[in-house]
Amino acid sequence: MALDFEKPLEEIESRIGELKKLNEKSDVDFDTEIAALEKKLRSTSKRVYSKIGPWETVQIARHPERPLLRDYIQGLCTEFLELHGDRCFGDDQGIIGGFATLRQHRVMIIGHQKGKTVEENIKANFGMASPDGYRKAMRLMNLAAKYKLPIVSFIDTPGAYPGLEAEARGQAEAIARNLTDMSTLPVPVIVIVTGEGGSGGAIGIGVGNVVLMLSNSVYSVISPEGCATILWRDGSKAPEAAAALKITADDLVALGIVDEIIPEPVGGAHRNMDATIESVGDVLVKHLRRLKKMSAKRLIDQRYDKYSKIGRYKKK
Amino acid sequence: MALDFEKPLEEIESRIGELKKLNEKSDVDFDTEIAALEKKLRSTSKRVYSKIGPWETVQIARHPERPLLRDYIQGLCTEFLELHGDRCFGDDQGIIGGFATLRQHRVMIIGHQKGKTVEENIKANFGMASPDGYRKAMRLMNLAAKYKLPIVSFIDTPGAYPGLEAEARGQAEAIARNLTDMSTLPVPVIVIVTGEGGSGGAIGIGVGNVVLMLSNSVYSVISPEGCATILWRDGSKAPEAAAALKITADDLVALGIVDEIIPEPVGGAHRNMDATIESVGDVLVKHLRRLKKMSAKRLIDQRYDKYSKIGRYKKK
Amino acid sequence: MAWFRKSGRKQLETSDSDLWTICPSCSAHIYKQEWEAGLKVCPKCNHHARISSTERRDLLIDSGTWREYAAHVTTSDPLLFSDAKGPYKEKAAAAKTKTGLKESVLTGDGKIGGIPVSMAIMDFRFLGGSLSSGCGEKITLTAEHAGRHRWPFIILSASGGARMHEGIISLMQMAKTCAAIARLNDLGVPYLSVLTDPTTGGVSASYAMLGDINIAEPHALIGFAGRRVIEQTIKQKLPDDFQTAEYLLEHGFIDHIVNRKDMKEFLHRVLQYGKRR
Amino acid sequence: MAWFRKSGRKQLETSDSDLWTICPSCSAHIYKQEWEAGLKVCPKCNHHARISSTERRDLLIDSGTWREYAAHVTTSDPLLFSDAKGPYKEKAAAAKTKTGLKESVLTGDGKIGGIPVSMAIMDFRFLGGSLSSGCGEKITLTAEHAGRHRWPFIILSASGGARMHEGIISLMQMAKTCAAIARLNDLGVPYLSVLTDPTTGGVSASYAMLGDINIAEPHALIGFAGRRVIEQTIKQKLPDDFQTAEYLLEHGFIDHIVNRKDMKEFLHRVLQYGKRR
Ligand SMILES: [Zn+2]
Ligand SMILES: [Zn+2]
Repeated sequence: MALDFEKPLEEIESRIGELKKLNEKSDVDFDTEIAALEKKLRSTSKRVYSKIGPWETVQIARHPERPLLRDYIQGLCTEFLELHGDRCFGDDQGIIGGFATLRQHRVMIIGHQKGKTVEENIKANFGMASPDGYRKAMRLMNLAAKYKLPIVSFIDTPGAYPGLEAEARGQAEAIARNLTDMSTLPVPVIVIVTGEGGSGGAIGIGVGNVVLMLSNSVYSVISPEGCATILWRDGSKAPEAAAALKITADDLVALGIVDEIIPEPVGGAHRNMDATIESVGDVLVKHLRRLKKMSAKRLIDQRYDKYSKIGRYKKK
Repeated sequence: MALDFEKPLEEIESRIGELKKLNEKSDVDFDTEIAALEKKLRSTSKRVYSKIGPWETVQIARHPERPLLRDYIQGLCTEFLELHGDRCFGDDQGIIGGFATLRQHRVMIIGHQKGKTVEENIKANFGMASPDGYRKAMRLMNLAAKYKLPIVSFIDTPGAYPGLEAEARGQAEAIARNLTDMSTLPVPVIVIVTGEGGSGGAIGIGVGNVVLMLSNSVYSVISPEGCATILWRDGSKAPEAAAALKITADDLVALGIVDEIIPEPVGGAHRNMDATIESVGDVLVKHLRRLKKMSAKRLIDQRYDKYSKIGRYKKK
Repeated sequence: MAWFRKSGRKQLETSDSDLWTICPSCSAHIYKQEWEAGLKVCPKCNHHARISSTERRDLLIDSGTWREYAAHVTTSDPLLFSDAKGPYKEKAAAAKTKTGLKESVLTGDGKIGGIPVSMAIMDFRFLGGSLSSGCGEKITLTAEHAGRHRWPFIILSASGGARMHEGIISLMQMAKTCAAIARLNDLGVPYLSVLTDPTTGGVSASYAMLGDINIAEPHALIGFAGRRVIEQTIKQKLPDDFQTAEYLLEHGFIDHIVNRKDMKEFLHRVLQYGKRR
Repeated sequence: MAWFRKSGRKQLETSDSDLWTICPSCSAHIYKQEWEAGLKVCPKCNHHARISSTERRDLLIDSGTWREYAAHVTTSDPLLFSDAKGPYKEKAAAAKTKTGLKESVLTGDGKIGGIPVSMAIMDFRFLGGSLSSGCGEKITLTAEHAGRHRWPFIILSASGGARMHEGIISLMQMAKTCAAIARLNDLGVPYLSVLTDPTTGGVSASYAMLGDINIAEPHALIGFAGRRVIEQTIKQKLPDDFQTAEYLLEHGFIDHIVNRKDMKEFLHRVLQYGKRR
């Protein structure tokens, strides 16, 4: 699936594909033409992707073929032992979690689960978690604390699920509780935004010692569409809102929210999933190694300081 | 309302009542007859109540006019500030709780709530609590721990509510969690069985440093009716089961479960509510004074020892 | 009491006469004098109208004991944000001029019936009581201040949620303030939350929901997601009492609904139980 | 493996021939040899039949590493209880003779794939696996033993609930065992709960529900109140899957449903994550 701004690339790609097919079937040799087109593809790619704006980044971050939590788990973990239930009401599928062995490191992984098929998406509510999901996540994080396991939290959600039942069972309370309890976890917490970091639904599992972002992911207080509807009174002004909200990885590093950007292949993570996952693994392991050396007290203090510095007011 | 075995007393009482009415209306003086009957009432009372068995005690413990939690609160507390909600699902009325000032002592009171009217009983599910009730109780006990307030837990329940919803939302988990978390509370916990101590529904808020019982209350692993149905295959053998199960206050002191019995007026607590409530207050204050002097660590250790001793196996 | 004299100016804007106030809930006509004397609570339907942070302070804090804290903190513009109506900076400046406030929360300490407390009072007039970097900073600094002194901390919330003009920085204030609350819990310092109309979005999903005791004013709107968003998502009409204080009480998230006139006494009663022992 | 040879005797009682076993769930006729080789799990419907504590031990514990603990503890008769069928003492004696066990739980320590663990395995054959003073004592002593050695503690439950013949003493075992589990939590010692068919009443409402991880065998009956009691109370028919392992998984109380043949490997995998660091 090509995004709007990727149309020029798609055209070149389809012509290369046609020529390759011809190459096989006919006697005529199109190798020169193919080589030329491939060169053109590279230069056009560079041009197209070098000037993509925040709104295009949003499109990439939401790309249906973008790697999801289960892709990262499959690519990075020799073992994933999923754990279920909030011990109170249910087993939400908007957030999943469990023990994992990530390149030799035993960790607790939690994260939003989106789907690739309609069926998967309905089961996981399109990655929009319910209170049971946030409570399950906190249960698993408390278990990680008991077992002294580092926590890796994968964020990829449009937001917490806005439903009647979710409100009735305390969406607000569940997120608030997590923000509070995550702040005093005595183990390393690594947060990585891999796609959409949607508002309270994201931060609800997003309080970490270190916050990482994939280069084409976004993290925002409100969706660009929602912001445009409210502040521009026109949902179609989402691109303007996306720019104004400063939601890209670069912006967030500049604002002191994100500690490190994990570069994606040209065109986005979905164009080379294996390479993306490898990069994520490398960066996670680097931080795991570093954070595992820190005492519980230092981890808690460092995490507190990290957040108390955000928005620290300096007298002008 | 007179219980079956109280019928002889009821007859004498009603004749005294009639004579008193006549005394007012007519010129004839029945004072001598009344005095004689009152003497007879006293001796018959003594005789009737001195030989009541466990099954009669069950009747008294369940007497609809027996003082309930709210009577104790009203009689003993200059203030009761009810608190609501389990912060998760609801605000069960089978268990209530809140801050209370009990004869100058600031405490957290929790307890089963039965009703006196049909309406009240439906609201409180006849004192049968749901998981939300047990979770609310634990929330309040944790709050008491934060505020360093002693906890007084009033037990009076036929048992935890056996319903579809209650099972679905984790009746078993909620009780188990309370048993675990109550065992490490860093504040004094005083448990008092005022009526029926019904099985898991009772112990679910019943782990204390000291366990008290009113003299006509009962505390049992299963209702006599339930036990008779299973072991005698005949529910009408409840009196036999009641005796075999050793559920009276005297039995429980002998078994090392209960620390002190609070005597009730002749005929049961409902025959002199004020006196009963005063006695309860005196005993609670005595233990509050004693336990408030103990450190958190001593309270936790003493509570652990108390329960680990129950059923301690001695080599024969 | 000072507070209802001060607020006279505001009434002129919302009332259609100099004599009467129209209740925004039941449309009853109330003598302005009665309305003010009744603390802007409708005597007919018990609607609790929104009031300012200074009005709330004067209602709750013993006269003469208030000391503002972190008063120097004002709005920032970390994104250099601009929308269809212009720069956020100008919007913030206008809000300051209009309200005389520097941020959406008033912070300080004082006494409630003689008991020292720290307090943060959100003000819906200032950009909808939105949670911003300045607001989060003031609340965090005041919570830390309360922790150092072991004073109970009370937040009165009134907010539409995070201030989107400050983007991710405002979202992060949820984590920042909750971490400060966690420290109070570890210290055993009481923290009480009072939820007033409205308490929604990121404020409901952070400190407002986390009181040792959560107290709400009657009929206050309290919820995470907006009513319209939910109706669009689930394609159903929501019940009338949805997201009211009464609904939240029933669902286990609120300890008590307290009338405005009784709030000071209620807080004072609760504070007795949180006294250091 | 020793365990299915030992259990041959029991099969003679439940099977209607020497060659076949009839699945108690789907009534399929299974070759006895296949039934035993399949660990008493029906190859047609995956029904997991009840097995004894020694069978479970032999399935899970590395051969030659088991050491029984608290083996001296046997039944007590604190109430001098007697019912329609006679004294509890005689009933307990008969259970001992019939099963060769001294109580409803087998306790000890051993290794799982080389990892030392403490373990308590309930045995439904012994008075319905009921929780008694002896059972609670054995579990508590073994939990304390595990705590001293920092060995992970695993309980396999199979119980109809508290043993009413021991009255209040058996009820109190719920509090006693849970307090022991709380101490393991404070020490950071892993505690895993395996719920097998059936785990109900006071056992479900104490240690069985409190594992760091709760694991169940397929289709196991797990619940607090009895099905009939609930139906009488709510005057409704209950859904078919009510109180099954699958139902509890869906409602958030079980982490994993694991087939008997995979249980040892699964426990071993989990134990890797609870290793002392
Ligand atoms: Zn009105
Ligand atoms: Zn079968």
